[in-house]
Amino acid sequence: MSRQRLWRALLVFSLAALALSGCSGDPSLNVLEPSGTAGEKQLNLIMWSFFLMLGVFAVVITIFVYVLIRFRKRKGQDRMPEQTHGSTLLEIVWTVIPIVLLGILAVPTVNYTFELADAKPDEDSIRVKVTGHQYWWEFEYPDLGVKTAQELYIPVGKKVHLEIHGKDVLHSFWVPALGGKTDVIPGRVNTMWLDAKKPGKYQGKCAELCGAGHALMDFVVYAKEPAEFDKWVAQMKQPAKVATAAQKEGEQLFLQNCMGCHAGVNPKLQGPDLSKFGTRTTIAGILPHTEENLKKWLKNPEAVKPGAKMPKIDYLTQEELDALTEYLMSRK
Amino acid sequence: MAGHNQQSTTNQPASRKPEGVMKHLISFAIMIVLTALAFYLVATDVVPEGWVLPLIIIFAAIQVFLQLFTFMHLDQKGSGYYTLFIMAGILIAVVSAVGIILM
Amino acid sequence: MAAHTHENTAPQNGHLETASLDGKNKVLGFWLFLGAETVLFACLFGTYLALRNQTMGGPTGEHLFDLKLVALATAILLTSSLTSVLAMHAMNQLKLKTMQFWLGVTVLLGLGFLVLEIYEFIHYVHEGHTFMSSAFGSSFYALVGTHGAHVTFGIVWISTLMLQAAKRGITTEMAPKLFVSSLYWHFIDVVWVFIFTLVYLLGKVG
Amino acid sequence: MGTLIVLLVLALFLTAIFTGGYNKDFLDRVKTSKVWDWLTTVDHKKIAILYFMSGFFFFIVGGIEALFMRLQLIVPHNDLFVGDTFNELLTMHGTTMIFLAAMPMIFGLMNAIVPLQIGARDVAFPFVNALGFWLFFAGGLLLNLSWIFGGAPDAGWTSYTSLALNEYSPGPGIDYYVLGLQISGIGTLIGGLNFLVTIINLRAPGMTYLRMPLFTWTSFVTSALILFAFPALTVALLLLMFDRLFGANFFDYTMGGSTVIWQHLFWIFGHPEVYIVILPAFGVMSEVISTFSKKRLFGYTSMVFATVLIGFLGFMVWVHHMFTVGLGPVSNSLFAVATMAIAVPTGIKVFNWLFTMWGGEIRFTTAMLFAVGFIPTFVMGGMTGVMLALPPADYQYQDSYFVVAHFHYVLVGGTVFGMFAGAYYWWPKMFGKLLDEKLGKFHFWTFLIGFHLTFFPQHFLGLFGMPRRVFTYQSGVGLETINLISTIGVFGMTIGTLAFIYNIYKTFKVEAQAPADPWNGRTLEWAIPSPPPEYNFAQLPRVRGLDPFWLEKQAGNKGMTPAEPLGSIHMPSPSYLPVLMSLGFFIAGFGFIARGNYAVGILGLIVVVITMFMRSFEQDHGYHIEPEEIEDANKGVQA
Ligand code: HEA
Ligand code: HEA
Ligand code: HEC
Ligand code: CUA
Ligand SMILES: [Cu+2]
Repeated sequence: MSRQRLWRALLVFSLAALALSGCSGDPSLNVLEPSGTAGEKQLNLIMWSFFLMLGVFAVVITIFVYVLIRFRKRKGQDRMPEQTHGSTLLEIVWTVIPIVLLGILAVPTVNYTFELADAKPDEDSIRVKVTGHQYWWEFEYPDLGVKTAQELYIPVGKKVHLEIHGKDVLHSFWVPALGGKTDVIPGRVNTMWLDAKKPGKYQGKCAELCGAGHALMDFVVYAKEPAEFDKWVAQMKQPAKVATAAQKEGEQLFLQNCMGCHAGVNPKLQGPDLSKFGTRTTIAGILPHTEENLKKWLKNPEAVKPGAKMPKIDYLTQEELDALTEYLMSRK
Repeated sequence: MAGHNQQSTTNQPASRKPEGVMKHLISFAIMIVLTALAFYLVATDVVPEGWVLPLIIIFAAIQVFLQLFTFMHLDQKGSGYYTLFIMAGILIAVVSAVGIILM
Repeated sequence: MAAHTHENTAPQNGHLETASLDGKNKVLGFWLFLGAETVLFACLFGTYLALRNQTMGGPTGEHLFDLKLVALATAILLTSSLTSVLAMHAMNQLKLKTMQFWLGVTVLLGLGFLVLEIYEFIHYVHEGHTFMSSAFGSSFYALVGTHGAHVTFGIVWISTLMLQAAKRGITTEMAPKLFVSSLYWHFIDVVWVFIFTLVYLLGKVG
Repeated sequence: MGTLIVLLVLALFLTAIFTGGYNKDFLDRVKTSKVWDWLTTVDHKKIAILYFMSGFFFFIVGGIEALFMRLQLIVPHNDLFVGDTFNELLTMHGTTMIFLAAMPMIFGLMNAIVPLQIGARDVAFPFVNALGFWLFFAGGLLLNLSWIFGGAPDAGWTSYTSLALNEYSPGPGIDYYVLGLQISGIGTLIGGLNFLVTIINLRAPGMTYLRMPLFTWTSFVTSALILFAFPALTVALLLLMFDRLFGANFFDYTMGGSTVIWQHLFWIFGHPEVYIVILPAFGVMSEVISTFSKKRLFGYTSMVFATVLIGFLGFMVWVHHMFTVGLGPVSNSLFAVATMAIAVPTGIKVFNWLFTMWGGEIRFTTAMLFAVGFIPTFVMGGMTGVMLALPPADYQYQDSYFVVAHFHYVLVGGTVFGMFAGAYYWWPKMFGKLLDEKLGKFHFWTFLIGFHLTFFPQHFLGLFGMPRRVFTYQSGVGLETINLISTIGVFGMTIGTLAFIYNIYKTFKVEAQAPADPWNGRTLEWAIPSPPPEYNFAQLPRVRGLDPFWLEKQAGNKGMTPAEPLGSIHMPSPSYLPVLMSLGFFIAGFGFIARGNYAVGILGLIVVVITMFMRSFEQDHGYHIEPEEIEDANKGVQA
């Protein structure tokens, strides 16, 4: 029968899909391989509910398959089935059991909901003020006096307390491998906490449609051992020096062309803080941090990130561009 | 919804006596008094501050009740559906409005 | 049942508006519509109450609202609700003239209310409280203005029906239309009860 | 001003033609033409066809948009549709599918079947019914015109502020969304109201509530949901229009507004909306499963109560779309529990379907295949729904492809399967022809496999960190294969849909008329010819129990026992006012979108007001069909 073959094909297809997807997924971006307490709690609940659902689904599908095979009309058969009205007992069973199951599921749910909402910073937690902009992320450590963009550094093992601000449209702060997301809402301050248990690089995403560049509003979270984190903080506080002549020229160009946005003068036209740009590993959160890419970005930001709010810097001569790039890369 | 007897509205012969104007006049008088009282409570300090809001909301609710059940004839026989749907509307309205205000 | 929509025999007494199937449908349909309107106004109330303190430095409700004016407007609208009921009363007794009289009074009172409201709005605009000045302004005018628009529509509607009734008299076809418009008018009054309570009085309470 | 003059001249010209001042012959030809007949019809069966066919048309439009999105996502760093273009596609896809495809197809089936199932000759307000359709159509047209004039909306079907405000979406795109949906929303609202009154007031003698077929019941509850949910959308759209066109500040936080209010208003409407589109599908399933199992529906009463309960709870859970907004653990927990509660009545339905088949004699017609395919598919979607309802877990799922997978399992696996099942089941009743079963089965299998291939892998996309509404994704983090598979699956659905289109085409060319009762049906619609005469029932039937037609057949009767003597039947007359009024709304909407030229908008509103007056003063007593005519037309077939 072709019907049976089709059924089998369907089964194979879905199993193949499952297998293919089951073995991929990257630890830097994976909800199923969390590296932080919040993510672990969430995964717990996900797995919990998943297995519960799997159990219920198994029951449904067993009855389903049995019924379809057992009670299908066979050739030449013309039977009059009994016109049953129902069965009070059965109906009570399938009302009460789900209620009980959901009740059981509700307990850890409510517990975790309150645990995750408890975002008060304690003694030695790190506080970070996160601001979402179209289409980049600003990170400020009010207790440490450090400000950066696109890359969030956190010490391993410490609770990171985030205070999430918004200025333009909604965004959502999401680091899948560390913990769930919290919306960035203009005119409202949200809080959340997370931590990293392992040092590493974790990918962050903007998870709320925020315009043309939404797909590329990425950021990176670097979890460092506490000592390394302190080193990073110290470096960030150290003003970068201007050494070569080219860098001097670059500085001049920067002051003339870029300060309006990149020094936070104009709140409506704000760009990332670039005073330590040389320490970065990405440009605009998405391109690898190379001179070539920097030039590509400067010449046409919109080509890299649709909708980017930075104008094209295509009026500079080749030397000027080189100088500017060198200057920016030297800001360590 | 299923609990209602469908016969009541579909086959209801219109056979009631026209009711007296009196009833309407009385409920009108009550409405005026409630309104006046509400304004009075707000304009003066006769009751403690925390009480004013609950009180005037209760007054408003009574007025609505009067409008619905006398002026709008929900007290008449065969109004089951009207009452059902308007009450469902009010319930959903209250849940939604309170949700928006509190969250 | 469905076959007898065209019957035109008015009952001797009782309720003309639901004497025909068409009438029954209309009245029921209109009640359902009022259920929907309840939710609509609830959303506007919710929005207003959530935003009413966002004056952005402009005048507050406490500063703006003039309770005397509101009390007058309330009295007018409440009375019009009564006259509307009296008109229905006359209708069910097939007294065309009386009905037209009370409907006329209702329309006039409605107009009076509108005039007061417009006067009030003009006054507010002079005080710097406009639709665009703040979220408070927007939500205030959206709520009270939507109510005002309902009043306006009600006035036009009832006047139209008076015209029709003058031509056609009180028939089983006219009765549900008239009845339904009076329901609408009462509903407007119900909404106003909440407006004066939750907008004006609450604005004064703080 | 120029536009206004042109329009006025045009309007005068048309008036001249239609009042016969210009050419009387032409007028006569118009009035007797088929097109005029369809434009002015108030017959629920014709309106049903209009609804269903335009819904299906928009389904193809939305499907092509989906196809384009999946093509963009077939490989990472693709550049077919990027940035705003992709956002336009996804917004229009979601909006079109929900408002212009799913709902009209549902309304199509409701219009075709509900009056027949309750033994009525028409709906309560035929005029309003026609108006509802034309308003929906005008709104849908307006929305889709945005592709040509000025760019489509691009802030998602949820159109969250402040992205949807002027400052961040300066073009007219969102205005099309606001006004298009407002107009079609009014149409939907009055449509729902009409069905409520119809079901309450026009049931045939003996058709008590607990004898109503489940499709009628679900239509009833869906209509009630429409009645109470759409006003919230109306307000949301109104406020957004004020913000965008008239400088108000509801959602602009710099002026004290709040973007969260939009979310509340949208979801107070939006959550009931998803039950609006699923409940009628549940109804179809109940009818189809019972008919093709040759059994009475198992646990009928509990099915009815479950439906009502789902509808009621639907209003109490909207915050589950806002778990990440930061409303606090108390409201998140409350709404989580309320959301989970909906699984219980839904489960009751699922098990009742299974046990309806238990002990039956299952015939796998195409309609039944869709119903059978529906069960595991929908249950999977429901299960992921419950997983989403847990706030801490939802912090991970929210706005990721996991959510996309969830809602396509319920919307496509639920609603669309339901509409297809309904189409195959009731096609003979609607069109008088039977759809081809072979093609139908091909349609089912390709669509089912394509569907699972597309959406099953998307669960993993979400879990592996892919947000939704993105036009591209990184390579090298395990997302490529899954996206590729997902895109391949769409071709299965496309082939299936093409087979359906071909099936329709082929069916129209077939001569053979469908019999009155091709499936050995149980409910009243099968007791009258296919397609039914314009008055449906020559004599209203007397209903003696649940599944009335089945009962009569079991008792050995040929048809229903009439509840009244043969008499003259009153019919409403056709009217061109619904089209005209909708045209007025359309012009008004268009005028307000073309900012700075509100003259056109006002002209449109004037047309609306004039038509309203025309309607108010109109004295239309319809016409009558006499018993002789009925007997002539109805020879042999008993009602
Ligand atoms: C037809 C439409 C439809 C239907 C029926 C549902 C049904 C459900 N939905 Fe879904 N949902 C959508 C359409 C739908 N949804 C859409 C469109 C969105 C996204 C909107 C957007 O953001 O764009 C969404 C999003 C959405 C979210 C928000 C996700 C997010 O954005 O983060 C949530 C969260 O709670 C949710 C939950 C549920 C639940 C609990 C059900 C329940 O009703 C499901 C109940 C059914 C079952 C559970 C299966 C059968 C039951 C049994 C066999 C009994 C035994 C079961 C148990 C004991 C568990 N849905
Ligand atoms: C009832 C509702 C419904 C239906 C039926 C569908 C059907 C489909 N949807 Fe759905 N979808 C939504 C409602 C629906 N969707 C909503 C509400 C959203 C959210 C939007 C938002 O985020 O704002 C969404 C979002 C959405 C996304 C996520 C976009 C994103 O977040 O970036 C994707 C991606 O894969 C997708 C894919 C599909 C596919 C492949 C189908 C397929 O099932 C479609 C199958 C149909 C066809 C393939 C048509 C066949 C065409 C032909 C036969 C014509 C061929 C002829 C020519 C080419 C001339 N949809
Ligand atoms: C009108 C404002 C504006 C001006 C002028 C401007 N920028 Fe920018 N710039 C931005 C914004 C906004 C971003 C963030 C874009 C994004 O990621 O979406 C940005 C991003 C950048 C980045 C990437 C930052 C990061 O965190 O990775 C660099 C480098 C940069 N700009 C350099 C320059 C230079 C050099 C100039 C002058 C020659 C300049 N910009 C002028 C607004 C501006
Ligand atoms: Cu920011 Cu999406
Ligand atoms: Cu929902």
